[in-house]
Amino acid sequence: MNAGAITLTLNGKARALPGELTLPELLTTLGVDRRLIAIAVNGEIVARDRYESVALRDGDSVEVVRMVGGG
Amino acid sequence: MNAGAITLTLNGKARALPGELTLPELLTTLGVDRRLIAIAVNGEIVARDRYESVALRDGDSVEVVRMVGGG
Amino acid sequence: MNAGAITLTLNGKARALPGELTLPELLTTLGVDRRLIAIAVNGEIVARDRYESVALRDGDSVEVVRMVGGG
Amino acid sequence: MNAGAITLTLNGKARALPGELTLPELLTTLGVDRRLIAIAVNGEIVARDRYESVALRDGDSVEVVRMVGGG
Amino acid sequence: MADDELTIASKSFGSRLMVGTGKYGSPEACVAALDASGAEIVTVAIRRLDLDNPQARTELDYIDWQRYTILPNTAGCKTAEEAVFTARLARELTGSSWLKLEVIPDPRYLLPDPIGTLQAAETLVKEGFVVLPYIHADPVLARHLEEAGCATVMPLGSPIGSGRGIFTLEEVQIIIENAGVPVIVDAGLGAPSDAALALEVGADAVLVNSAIARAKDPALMAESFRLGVEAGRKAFRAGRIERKTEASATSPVEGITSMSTRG
Amino acid sequence: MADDELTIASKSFGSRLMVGTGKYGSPEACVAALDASGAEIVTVAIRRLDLDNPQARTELDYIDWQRYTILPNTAGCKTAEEAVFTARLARELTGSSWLKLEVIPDPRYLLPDPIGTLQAAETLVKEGFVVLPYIHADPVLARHLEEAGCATVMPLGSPIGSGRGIFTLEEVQIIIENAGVPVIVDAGLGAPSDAALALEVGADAVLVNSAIARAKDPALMAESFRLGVEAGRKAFRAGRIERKTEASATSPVEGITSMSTRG
Amino acid sequence: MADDELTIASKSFGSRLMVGTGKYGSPEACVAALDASGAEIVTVAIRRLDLDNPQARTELDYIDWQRYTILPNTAGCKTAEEAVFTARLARELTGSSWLKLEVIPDPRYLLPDPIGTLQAAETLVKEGFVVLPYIHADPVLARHLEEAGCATVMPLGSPIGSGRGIFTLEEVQIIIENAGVPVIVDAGLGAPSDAALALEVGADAVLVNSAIARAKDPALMAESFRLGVEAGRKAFRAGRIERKTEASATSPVEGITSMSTRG
Amino acid sequence: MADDELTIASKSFGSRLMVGTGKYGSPEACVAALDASGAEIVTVAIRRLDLDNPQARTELDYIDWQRYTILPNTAGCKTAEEAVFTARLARELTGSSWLKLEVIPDPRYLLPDPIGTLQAAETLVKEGFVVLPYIHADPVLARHLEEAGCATVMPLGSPIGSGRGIFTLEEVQIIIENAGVPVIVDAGLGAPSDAALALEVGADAVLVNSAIARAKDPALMAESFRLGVEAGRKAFRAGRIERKTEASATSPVEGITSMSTRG
Repeated sequence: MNAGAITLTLNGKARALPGELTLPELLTTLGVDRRLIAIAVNGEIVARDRYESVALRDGDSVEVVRMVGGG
Repeated sequence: MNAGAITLTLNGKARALPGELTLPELLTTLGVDRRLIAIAVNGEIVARDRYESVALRDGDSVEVVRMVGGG
Repeated sequence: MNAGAITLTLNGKARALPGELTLPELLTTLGVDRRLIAIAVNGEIVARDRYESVALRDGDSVEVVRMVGGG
Repeated sequence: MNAGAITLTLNGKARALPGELTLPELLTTLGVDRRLIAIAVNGEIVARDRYESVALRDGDSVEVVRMVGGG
Repeated sequence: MADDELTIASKSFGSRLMVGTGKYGSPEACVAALDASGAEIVTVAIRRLDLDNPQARTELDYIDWQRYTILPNTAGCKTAEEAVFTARLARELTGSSWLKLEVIPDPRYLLPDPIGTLQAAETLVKEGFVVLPYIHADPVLARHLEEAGCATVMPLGSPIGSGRGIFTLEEVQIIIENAGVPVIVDAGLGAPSDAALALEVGADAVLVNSAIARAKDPALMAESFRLGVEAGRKAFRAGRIERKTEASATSPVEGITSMSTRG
Repeated sequence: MADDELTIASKSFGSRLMVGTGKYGSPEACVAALDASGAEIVTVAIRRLDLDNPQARTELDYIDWQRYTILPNTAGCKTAEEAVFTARLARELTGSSWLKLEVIPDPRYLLPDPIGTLQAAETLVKEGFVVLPYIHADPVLARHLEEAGCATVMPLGSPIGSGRGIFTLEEVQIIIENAGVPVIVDAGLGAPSDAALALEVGADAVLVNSAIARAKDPALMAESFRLGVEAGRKAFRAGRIERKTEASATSPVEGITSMSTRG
Repeated sequence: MADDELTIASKSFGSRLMVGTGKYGSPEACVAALDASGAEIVTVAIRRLDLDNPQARTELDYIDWQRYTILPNTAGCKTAEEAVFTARLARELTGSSWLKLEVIPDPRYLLPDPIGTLQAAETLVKEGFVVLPYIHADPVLARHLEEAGCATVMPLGSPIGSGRGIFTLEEVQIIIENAGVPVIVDAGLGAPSDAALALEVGADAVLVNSAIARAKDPALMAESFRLGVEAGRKAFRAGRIERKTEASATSPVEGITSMSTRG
Repeated sequence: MADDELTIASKSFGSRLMVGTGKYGSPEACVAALDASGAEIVTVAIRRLDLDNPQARTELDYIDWQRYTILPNTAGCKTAEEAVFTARLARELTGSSWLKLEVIPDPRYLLPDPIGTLQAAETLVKEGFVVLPYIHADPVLARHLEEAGCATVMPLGSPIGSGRGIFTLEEVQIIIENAGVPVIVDAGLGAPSDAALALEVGADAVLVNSAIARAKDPALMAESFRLGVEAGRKAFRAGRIERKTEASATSPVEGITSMSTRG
């Protein structure tokens, strides 16, 4: 993909990355097991079977959530 | 005013009247003391100082309310 | 035993009997199963194994009680 | 009165006194205003008008009480 | 106690007891009770004039309205729309924009509708009404109404006319803790102890109708509530003691006498 | 309300609030609170005079005793024997035979001993005392004490000084229903709503100490209790409404207006 | 839970629910309810045999007494003397010295006499009875009865058969805090939540009769009480949370997601 | 009791106790408690993955999810919009459309927003969610939510985690009386007696988290709640006795023996 460095907002924190990448590439980079999470990009939920189609660009905001104990 | 007989809905009940009339004429006909009431015609409140300008026509709905004991 | 007629108070009611008798005789007369009861004569509890020794005389008061449902 | 030294128990505490004395003498010695108190000697209440008749001897126990705030 | 007035929409009142005018046995009983209550704010309802008998007098004709701030209600309205309509009629009638807002769809427990009440309140505030909404004792709803510009909130103690007291005490206390407008406990109070309790926990006022109107002696009960409200308010200001699990002696624990005999 | 006096042992009182004199922050606070309370009966305790400082003044020296019926208690006594002894001292001190009888073996909750209290009451009644016994809210015990000749019964609301109100309300109501002597709720009242409630259910009077003495502003709290007691008594006489499960409208259910438009 | 037995007078029980045998609609209902309750201690009353019909069977004839510890009561006795007499008859009848002591002079609320109960208890303990006295929830009285040698104390929750639950909860908790013998809450329990509550605050057992016998389905209600008692006991052992005024989130307050859009 | 199942959105459950998974001291404690509770519906929260430690395990990884219906909540959401967003993430995560809807603007008492909750519910129902909304115990609001298509209503007993029990009992009973969907009492339950009470008055289920998770022995407390819920449900079905003011003897009032001596 594009060679220019980008900055994403991941779970509310800025994170610099070397260049644009797909969602699966991001998850691999982060070491995240995609079976246990859900993802929203720029406030839109991304269905699990559509991860491959999502390219992340500079300024994108990504939320990665999981289940935790709660009442 | 117009000579034809009309029917008004007064406080929810139909009432036949000999012809069109103004609001003050209606109050006089009914024997109502206008100091103690408020009026709506066809769902619109009529300010006390505008009674004279209201001509009632066949099919009009008039609500005449007063204060009563309440909590 | 003695031949004269007597009156006992049985559970609060007067009962005439042909003559003095022992407690077991009274129970037999009344048709009472002694296994299910306790007895007081003149306000004193009579132990089950002492029934035979109790002779009832005119004016004696006998209480015959049993268990019933209670809370 | 008698010249020998005595010990009284006054409100639970031992107190040595030079010799036997009457109740009024004790009160004077203690600086107590007799109008505001009640007295028991050896567990017996002493009426106010009988103070003069009470002679205190060695070993006597004297309670001097007053009113205080209470609920 | 000129320094302890109740202020609603910039208007100050010495009394913290508001009373209703419904359900009295006679006009005289109503007038006597209002008088004995010391109330300065009095609620009324809006109803159709009986056109078959338009001159008929009601209890309200016996009241000296110079003495009271009149507070018309929208009782009987089941929707926000009906309440707004009735409110406008009420303003036309009374010449005052004060309004006790009631939106009550439920005929059995007469519980108010949070959604409809908020909608109506928003409309009426924009139209310049001084809105005192009758609400369930829901602290978040109370906050919405305050933000919508209501002059007070009026959480219910228990269902209207039930006389069951304040079964929403815990929630009312949370409302009070958070409120920036006066909190008036309305509905369900049965006796002056209920009113006193409301004031003690910091409510600014109470509104009472049935408990007075349906008492055996309404004027005496009105006086009782007046006293109860004063008692509760003064106790609030006086700072009550904490509740403790254990006892705490009121008489000194030292210096207890003993019937000691000779040593 | 000269026709609504409280009568104890043939002596009549206009006030139904009795107050204690313990635990005030200062003598002035005590005097001001007694004054504000309107009380006519005031309790005191009996303690040893401090012989090291026999002229020391106490709060009681500041009180105008002409105004009050003094009611000495036997607080601190753990047995009937001690209570009888203290009672006799109290009579000698005060010149009055009125006595608030307390026999309290338990230091933690300060709960009274039914057995010891009854024994002491029997003795003291025979000696001519006017006995007002402090008791657990036990209706059968109350009956025993009445039969023993006590002038009142004084069931507790909750532990002394706890401020928890009347957690014995149900039992107190049974005592009132059966009693032939005045019933005075004593101990545990925390605020005027508690006092009002006691009177509303028919108690003849209440006795309050800690809730006044330990309030932030004792005189204002005393006034609050005075008002609360009056409120409760008047409400009792005025006949409160019944409690109902469902609501009952205070505004008419007929004649509700409608925003009907042209037919 | 062999390690959590109830021990009364050296006899151990797995169940903490005692049941009465009065007021059932039929003997079959009684037997089924006893069975479903899991109770091991069962109360009975002592009454005159009907001499006009001495062979008549009662519900008790349907019960397998091998399964239960029988606990005769002295219900109906108004004085200590009557209770002692009935206790002796009961021992003769049952061959057991266990006794639920009731001295109840009051027919309306069936409240026990503290004085008479203590007198009878003292006599019966000397005669070797295992005495379980039914008492008002008076902590000092409970202490007297324990000192007199009673095997338990049985404070009432509310009047017998009233189904009002434990309106003496505060006092019962004080009794439990001080008691050296098992505390059994008796009378007035209306539903298993009442029983659970008693056990949760540390009562050792409860005794239930009317709430089961007069339920629409006594056997199902008996099972409910069995479960409620187990629930309450286990909760007591499990250590309940404290009550707090404010909330405390159950879901984490950190890491809340946000629908942030492009920066 | 296969004939007494709880049905929510056409899915049937044998257990009427739902449990949360928050606030446990350890994953093992959580798993043991879930097991002991007998629950079939289990709530979870949705939170950001810790990207600095994305493999970290949580208590949820220890749970066998085959056994439970998972119920994600929207805890932490202050607005309808946030809740809808979180709901969609939750559905993506769990593959299930069941949702416990929470819209809570207030951090102190964690009380839900009636307006925001209704808005979010309307949106989510349209999107096919099975919505179980957490609400204040407001009967009119409950009716709105039912009309909006919610699968249940979940009125609060008292603030989340407070352990204060059901201080909204009166309102909850009105909700139950009117509801056409299951009523689940959520939040504030402190002990099994609270849960039993909810079921006894007709609630269909309860949801418990803090009272179990923060108990000294969570698994034992979970078992207690399981028993308490069963007790309450069975008592509801068994038909409890009415509450009465006066007593009603459980032993026969006739046939009482007398120690009569010779006539």
